[in-house]
Amino acid sequence: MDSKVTTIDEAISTHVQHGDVVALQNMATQAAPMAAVRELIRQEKRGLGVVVLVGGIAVDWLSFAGVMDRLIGAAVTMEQFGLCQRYRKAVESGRVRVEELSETALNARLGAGARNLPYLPTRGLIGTDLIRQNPDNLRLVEDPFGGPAVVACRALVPDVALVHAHRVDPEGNVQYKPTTLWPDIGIFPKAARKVIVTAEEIVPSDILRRSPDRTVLPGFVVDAVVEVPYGAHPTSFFPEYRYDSDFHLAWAKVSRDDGAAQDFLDKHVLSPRSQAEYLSAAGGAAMMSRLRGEEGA
Amino acid sequence: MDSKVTTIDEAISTHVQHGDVVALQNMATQAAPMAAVRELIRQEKRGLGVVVLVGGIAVDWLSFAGVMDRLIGAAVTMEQFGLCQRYRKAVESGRVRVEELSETALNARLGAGARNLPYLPTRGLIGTDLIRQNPDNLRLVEDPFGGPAVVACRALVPDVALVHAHRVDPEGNVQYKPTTLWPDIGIFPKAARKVIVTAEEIVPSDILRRSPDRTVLPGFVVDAVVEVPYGAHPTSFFPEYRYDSDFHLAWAKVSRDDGAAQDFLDKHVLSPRSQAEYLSAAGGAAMMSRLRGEEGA
Amino acid sequence: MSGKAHQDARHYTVDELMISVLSSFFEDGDQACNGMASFLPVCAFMLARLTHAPGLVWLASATGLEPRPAKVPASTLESELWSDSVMYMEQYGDFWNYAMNGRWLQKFCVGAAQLDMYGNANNSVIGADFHAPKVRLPGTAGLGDMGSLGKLLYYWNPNHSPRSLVEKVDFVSAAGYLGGGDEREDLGLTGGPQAVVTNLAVLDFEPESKRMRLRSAHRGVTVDDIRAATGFELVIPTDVPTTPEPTDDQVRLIREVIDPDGMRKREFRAS
Amino acid sequence: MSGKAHQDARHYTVDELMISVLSSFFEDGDQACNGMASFLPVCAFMLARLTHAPGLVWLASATGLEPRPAKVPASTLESELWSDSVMYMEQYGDFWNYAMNGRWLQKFCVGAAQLDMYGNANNSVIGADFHAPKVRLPGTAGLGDMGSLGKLLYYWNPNHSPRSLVEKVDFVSAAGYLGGGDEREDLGLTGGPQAVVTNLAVLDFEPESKRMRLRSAHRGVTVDDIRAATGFELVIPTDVPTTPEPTDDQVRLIREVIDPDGMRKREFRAS
Repeated sequence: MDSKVTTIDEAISTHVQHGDVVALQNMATQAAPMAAVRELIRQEKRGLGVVVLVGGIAVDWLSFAGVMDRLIGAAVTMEQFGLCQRYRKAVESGRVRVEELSETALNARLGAGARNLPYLPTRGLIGTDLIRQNPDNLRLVEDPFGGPAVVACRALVPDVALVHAHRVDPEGNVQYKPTTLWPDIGIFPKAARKVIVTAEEIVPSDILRRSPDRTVLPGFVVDAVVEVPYGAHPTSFFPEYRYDSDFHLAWAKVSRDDGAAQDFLDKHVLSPRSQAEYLSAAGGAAMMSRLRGEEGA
Repeated sequence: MDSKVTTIDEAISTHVQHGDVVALQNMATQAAPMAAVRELIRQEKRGLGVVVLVGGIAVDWLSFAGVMDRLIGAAVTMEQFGLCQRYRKAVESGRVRVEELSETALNARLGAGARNLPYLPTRGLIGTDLIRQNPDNLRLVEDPFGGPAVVACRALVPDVALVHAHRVDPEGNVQYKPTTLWPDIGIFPKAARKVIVTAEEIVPSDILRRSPDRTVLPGFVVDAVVEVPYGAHPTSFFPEYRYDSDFHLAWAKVSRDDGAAQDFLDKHVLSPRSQAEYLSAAGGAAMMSRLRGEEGA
Repeated sequence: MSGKAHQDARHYTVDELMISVLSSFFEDGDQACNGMASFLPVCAFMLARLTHAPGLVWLASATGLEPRPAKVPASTLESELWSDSVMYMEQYGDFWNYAMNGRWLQKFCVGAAQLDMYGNANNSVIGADFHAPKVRLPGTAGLGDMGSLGKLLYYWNPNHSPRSLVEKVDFVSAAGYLGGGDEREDLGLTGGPQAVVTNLAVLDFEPESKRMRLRSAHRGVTVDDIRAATGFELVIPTDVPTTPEPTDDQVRLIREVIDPDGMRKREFRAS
Repeated sequence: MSGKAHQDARHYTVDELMISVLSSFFEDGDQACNGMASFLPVCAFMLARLTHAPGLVWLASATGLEPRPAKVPASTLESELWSDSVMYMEQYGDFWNYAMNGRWLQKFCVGAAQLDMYGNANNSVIGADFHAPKVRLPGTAGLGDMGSLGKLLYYWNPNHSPRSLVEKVDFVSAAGYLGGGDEREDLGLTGGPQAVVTNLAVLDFEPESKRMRLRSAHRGVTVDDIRAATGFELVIPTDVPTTPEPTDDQVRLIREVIDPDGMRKREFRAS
């Protein structure tokens, strides 16, 4: 039970290699491990495949910065802040290749990966072009018992999963506060070969032992643990803080322009040398209290 | 959102028919919906198929009383109180037929039933005689992507699931107190056509809304709700009460003898006209405080 | 001119009309669930629950069961929407157990960038080359599943136009009636698109051919307006009724209780 | 007579010897988990954690991670055993995610009513007719899975006899090496039985033929004793070492800390 506590720099440089398939906790504007995402950009990782259920600003940045060259997922959008323009541009130019899956197909691919099965079936997406488009990973197969055909979804084992949590102990046991759990935590880290956990705080195991029913990921699957307060900013992290509207709007406003988008990334991703500097550039204490307060925490 | 609150008599007579496949929450000496089981015996249900992960005293009684004629499950035993002798005798005489499944195969059959899939695969039990023994429901199939073969486990949809919970609201939303959750609650009620919930207490929905993360079953799948304090006795129900050793030992002692076993059932199943009378016959307040106390609750 | 004056005198706006029509599809005992960017569906569910369908089960954002939000918040995928829920449903292991099953969550109310004459939906790409599309859309998300899982689908479209209602979608992200007739049924699929509620009309599907059909025209909109705004030949019945209008009470509930901040208007192009 | 005197002088009993041997198979970084009626495995895990393998990850009853029970309770499937855990793992959705994967929970320590010369296990039926067996055993439970999922299996058997160690099991509830040789490998199965620890000896499997082999005899037990108590021809090497005995410290830990109530002795027939 050695401690797995490290820095985000060390975690990403040790566990993420160029070309890896990286499973990224994410919804449109929710619960993304943004500190880890920024570190991928700072370290100039290249050729990553990114797995998301619904990608948001993280996918937009990773596309713009040239970190990723393929996406495996069900959707990419920042919801009320619009489509991810840099991702769109990268896909439309052919620079980022998309393997588009429905939610059950993505779940099935990762579920099979987690359980060491060659595939899991779904009855979703029958009749769509998504199957024809993806013969390497989706195949219509007969039911051996004479029932209806199913779509076999080939196992997907990401090289590494990046997740953000409320708290984690030094051995990597992960807890969330009472909240809705996004699907990512249900399957992404179980399917991946390695798991990097960033958390709002690192706590002694004894704290977790007071509520063992809230632990959602056992330490034995976790490789690195990093404390990053506000590690999901600018996405929301219920019940701690909501998404940063101003930040998202600012990015949406500049993202179509190459120079302005690069300036934004310089200011918010490349220049800050620590989480504290990042938070300061993003509005500091005033921003943090606004995001907590509006949540009514 | 009509109330689903009813009596155990009414719940069983309305929702369980002769010949039904009944999924029964159960481990060797844990968390069985025993009030519902006793009602099945009192109402002289016949020809039931019983689905268990690990059956205990409930299966022994249902076998002895002639209620069940087939078992679908992974094991039947009362652990430290020995094998279930009446179940053994019924199987050895050919009166109860067993479909024996490994845990992953049972989970896969029920998981497919819940998800409306014709089957789900497992890589468990390859090489065992369990596959050869069960060609109707287990079939070795090729992986369409060229990987290893899997065992396709045919969907199982029980007619009704019986579960016991800590608390439930009148609409059927089910909560457990912080405890380990047995696999049954994870899949049995989701796969079944109907669900009967007995609970230590029925509470207003507003109580559940204080901890929505602890609700494990949505009301829309539940058909009947019955309040039954100590409804799992003589099995344990953490963290409320532990299994009743004396009761299990008493049954184990008489169970090989037809007359003595019948006397036991008369006293504990057929005679009591209410849960209060049942508890009184089983030792009353002294028994209850012993089972709570030993748990250190 | 008199038509225009007439329109101005209405006690409701088109978003409120669409919400009222959508709400009529959801009844006591149904289970409904919303995804992201779904202000109209959320308003429709909330309206149904406050009026004719108090027993409509609502699973907000596929996670919060029977929530009691104060109002529609600025996102339909954020915690304000599922405040005071009776259950948080985990999505991977739990939600899809129910959603994959035709028995639960039977009705879905969704939008799509393109819909074609047989109700096939496209949220993936505009253009012929999937790997270098003219426009990369958000992606199919859960809709690609719902189209095949026996659900009854109710589409909403705030911009009825030849670009959004096309003869053939560039990419089938969610199955409708495929090539029409029995094609969907032959694949073993049940359910399917039931209606499309737009800013001009309510559309449904002709039972045999499965071609999209005009069911009613909103007040002040002519059949010719609708024809001109549709990218394929609609089935037009002899009699085209006027879409039932929202009641005063419905309008009041939408404006004062459900969506006082007007989030529902975000989906409509400035006009 | 001197042998008997010798035996009496021992500082340990056979259950303690077996626990000591079993514990030696579990190391730092391994993940171990117990099922019901598993007093010897639980004692072995607890002993390993207190001695050579403090970093052995223990998932009590497949539900409680890293528990700190005061002692072995009267059941290995009850809450006293997983008291003070760092995680409660839900079994259907969660535990099997890990257990089906060869990377986690690699080692299992289990009992079986019958084991055959190739390590196939039977917990299902004694007799030829599955539907009218001579004896209905409890059933395969999770063992039928573990035998095929790439795990390393460590069997314990408190009653080494021709009835429990048979030439061919009546029913294969859990895969061992099947018919021996490459048969298991040919089915794509990795892992398999590694050792059988009985009240008389430690057995393992000859690497080529996969036949069960005598690895060591417990002190005071002769090779002939073992031959006579085994229902098939064991592979017997030229030199048969004596099974390493538990240290004083191990015995003290078992008796005073781990299992002061002697639950471990329940599995042994009165003798």
